[in-house]
Amino acid sequence: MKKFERQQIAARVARDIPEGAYVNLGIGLPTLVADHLPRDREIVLHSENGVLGVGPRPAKGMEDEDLINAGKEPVTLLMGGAFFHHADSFGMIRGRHLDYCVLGAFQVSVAGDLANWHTGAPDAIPAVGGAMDLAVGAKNVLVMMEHLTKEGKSKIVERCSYPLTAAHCVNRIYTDLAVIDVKADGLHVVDIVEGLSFEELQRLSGVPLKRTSASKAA
Amino acid sequence: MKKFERQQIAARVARDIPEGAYVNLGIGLPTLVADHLPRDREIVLHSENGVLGVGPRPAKGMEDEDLINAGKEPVTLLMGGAFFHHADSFGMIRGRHLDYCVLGAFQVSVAGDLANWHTGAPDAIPAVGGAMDLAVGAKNVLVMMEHLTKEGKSKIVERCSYPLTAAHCVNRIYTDLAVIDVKADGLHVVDIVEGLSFEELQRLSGVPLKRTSASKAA
Amino acid sequence: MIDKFIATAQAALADVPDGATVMIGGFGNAGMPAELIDALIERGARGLTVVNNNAGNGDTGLAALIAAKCVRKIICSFPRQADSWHFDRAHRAGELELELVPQGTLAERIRAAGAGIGAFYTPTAFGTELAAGKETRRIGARDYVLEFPIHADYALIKADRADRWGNLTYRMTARNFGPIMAAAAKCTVAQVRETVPLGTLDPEVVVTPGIFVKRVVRIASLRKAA
Amino acid sequence: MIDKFIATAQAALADVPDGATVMIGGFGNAGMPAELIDALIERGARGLTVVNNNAGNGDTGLAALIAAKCVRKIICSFPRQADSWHFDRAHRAGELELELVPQGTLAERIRAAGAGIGAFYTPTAFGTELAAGKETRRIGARDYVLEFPIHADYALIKADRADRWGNLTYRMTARNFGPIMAAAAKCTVAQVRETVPLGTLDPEVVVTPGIFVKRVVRIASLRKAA
Repeated sequence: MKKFERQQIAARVARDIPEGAYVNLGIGLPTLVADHLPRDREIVLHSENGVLGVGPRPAKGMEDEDLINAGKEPVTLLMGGAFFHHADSFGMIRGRHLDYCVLGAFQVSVAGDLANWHTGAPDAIPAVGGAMDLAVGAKNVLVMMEHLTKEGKSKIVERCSYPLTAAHCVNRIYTDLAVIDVKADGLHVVDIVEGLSFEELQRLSGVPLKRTSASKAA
Repeated sequence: MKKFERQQIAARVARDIPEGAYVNLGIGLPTLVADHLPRDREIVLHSENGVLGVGPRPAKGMEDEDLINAGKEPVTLLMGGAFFHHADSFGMIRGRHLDYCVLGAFQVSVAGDLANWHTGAPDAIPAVGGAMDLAVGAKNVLVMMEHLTKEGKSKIVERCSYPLTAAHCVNRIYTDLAVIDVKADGLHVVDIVEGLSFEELQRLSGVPLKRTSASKAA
Repeated sequence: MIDKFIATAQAALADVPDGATVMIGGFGNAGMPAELIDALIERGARGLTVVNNNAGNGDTGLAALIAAKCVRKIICSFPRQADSWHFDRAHRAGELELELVPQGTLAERIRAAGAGIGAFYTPTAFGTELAAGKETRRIGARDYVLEFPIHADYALIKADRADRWGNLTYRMTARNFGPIMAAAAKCTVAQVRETVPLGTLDPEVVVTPGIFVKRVVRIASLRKAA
Repeated sequence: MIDKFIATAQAALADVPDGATVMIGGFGNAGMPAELIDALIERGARGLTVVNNNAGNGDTGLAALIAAKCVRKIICSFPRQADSWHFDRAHRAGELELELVPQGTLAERIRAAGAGIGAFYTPTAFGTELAAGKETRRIGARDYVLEFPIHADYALIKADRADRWGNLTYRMTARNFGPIMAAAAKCTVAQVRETVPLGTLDPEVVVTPGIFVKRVVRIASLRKAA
């Protein structure tokens, strides 16, 4: 078995985003998705600090400190983009106008609960940012994460042990081992990395998975 | 006694509005105030349909149907004006950013309750517009009205018999007979029309009035 | 390629079903999407709930929609006008339900729908008959009334310029309810004076970003004096 | 004549008292009113409650205000950053209270203050520890948390251009919290790159009307690359 690389996971997410979608890419791993969006599809990227139509990183020396994304990295603006203030930006999110958001995660539960903002460690200073708004607001919440922790434990869990970001919000999980849909009746495996059997994925995940007709090696 | 004319009442209101004030003039009688604002004071007029810096009526033939006030009359825009949408406009009102609004009234009670939107007649179709928002929102609510009904009854009353616009909202009343402040301890007469005694005003009003050191013939 | 331009008002409203909730922008003639309303009348959907500041005046626009017996209910702040005879007649005949809402509460309820707010407390109308039966709450030193969002199936608005992504600008006080209605409806249809190539509209100046707009129809109507 | 221009940042903040609630605009460096924060440090008011998206980073700006021991409490969404050491130290030492608010709820609470909303129900944070102890309510098919406005005594924001009435425009994503903070504070102080004669700003393009702004200071700072 050869696990999906980060760029492969990002490319797999990008494949699922259709023409015309309004999409927010969370800080960290999800930002990689931008590089894989097919050039023949117009997809409008939103950043919660008040911009639609986010374009690629500017060339060295062309950065402008007034044009950044939610990760505070310099970006550019595409033709057709627009600026607005923070309340309007989060109105868009909370008001269910975004078709997709892509978020990183510590854990996702079988019920689609998401934990991605706080380890819950007693001395940790928590920081939440826009994660809770995106998790409740986007029409489709896609999660990108490694399937297993460094200790080899599944990040897909019966119940999240970390503090929740939002309950029942995740629609699809993309990991280095599989693509899994979260549905009312449980977790449906869509793709499995080549060389990994459904049974082995089931064993590693430790929560019940369903094999669907669509389940196939990617 | 010679009652104040409508234009005199409007002029009297205008005298009380200081430089730099943000002001909304209600539909009807209050719109007359605009013509009396001293030219040497900069006062910014707001209209609830999304404009600050309302200027005078345009010259005949220069009207633009996209530039109107809340009374749907054509207006102009002063230098320094700005446009915004309806939620922002009423946010300004409700959020207590207007220094003054001037409203017409059917009745004002001794407690400062205002009735100005509905006669309560059983077959009347009511229409409220922005009156309730202005009455609760402006820092100072000024009322312009005739002192007496056509039947000679006082419009300043112990309790409003017409449906309320808002309770405890009126700060000052300008009538064709007097100028009266509404305070926690009752109604204080500021001005009386020439030739009318305090006692006669008291008799006509039918509610307790206080004579203040400032009470004087206008 | 994203292309929200549609050739005709009729095509843009061809799927409005009976019973839909339809927001209609405008305050007086400013921002009134006259040609879209005509197309809605032509479409002939019945039992509509209409959200507008007024309830129609004269014999055109919303008044004509009422006259055509398309409307079951109106949510508005100022129905009664000197020339609101179609509304007056239908309402008095019991054919047309009225929900009267203070103008600022109307605007905020529409805004709340677009912004995903479940309900909010406003000081407006507290202690009046328009708050009768509503939940109230004292917060700090003031009394408030609980109000709920107004969502719509369609919003019909009039803007000034649009690009093919549906970004909109408005013209003076024609802006009024347009931006908040655009965000509150599942399907927002904008009639515009002018369509422009993508990249023409200054991103600082776009008032309604295209995310809120599904369909754009250019109506090269003459601007009339008010 | 209305003239909101003030010569220096120091003069614009000379009356900030101990214990004031101060909103500070900006998201990263975009829209951060650096010179106003410096003037606030110089002013030396203590016991401040600061509202900002973050809790300072590096050794300048809000971090310097914390290092100067002016701040008693911070209301923000994202305090912990790689270089938020001044916040981290003061918070761990128990000198600095933290109210952690999801970013959209922070924005909406600020907006509610400016718009006179008494409280609102948001779906954000329902069922999480950030909603612990808060009132909740099921509305339709969703669960919501009740949230209250954040009012401020001062808002310190950075805009791009201003006229003497205090009308403001912003530059790209430097807009962020500026417009909503301007409306939520009793006294809003804007630092701007450029002041222009009245009538220069297109009325369609003014983002913050002067009604929300008390004082304007021109700071001809160089724009740094991010």
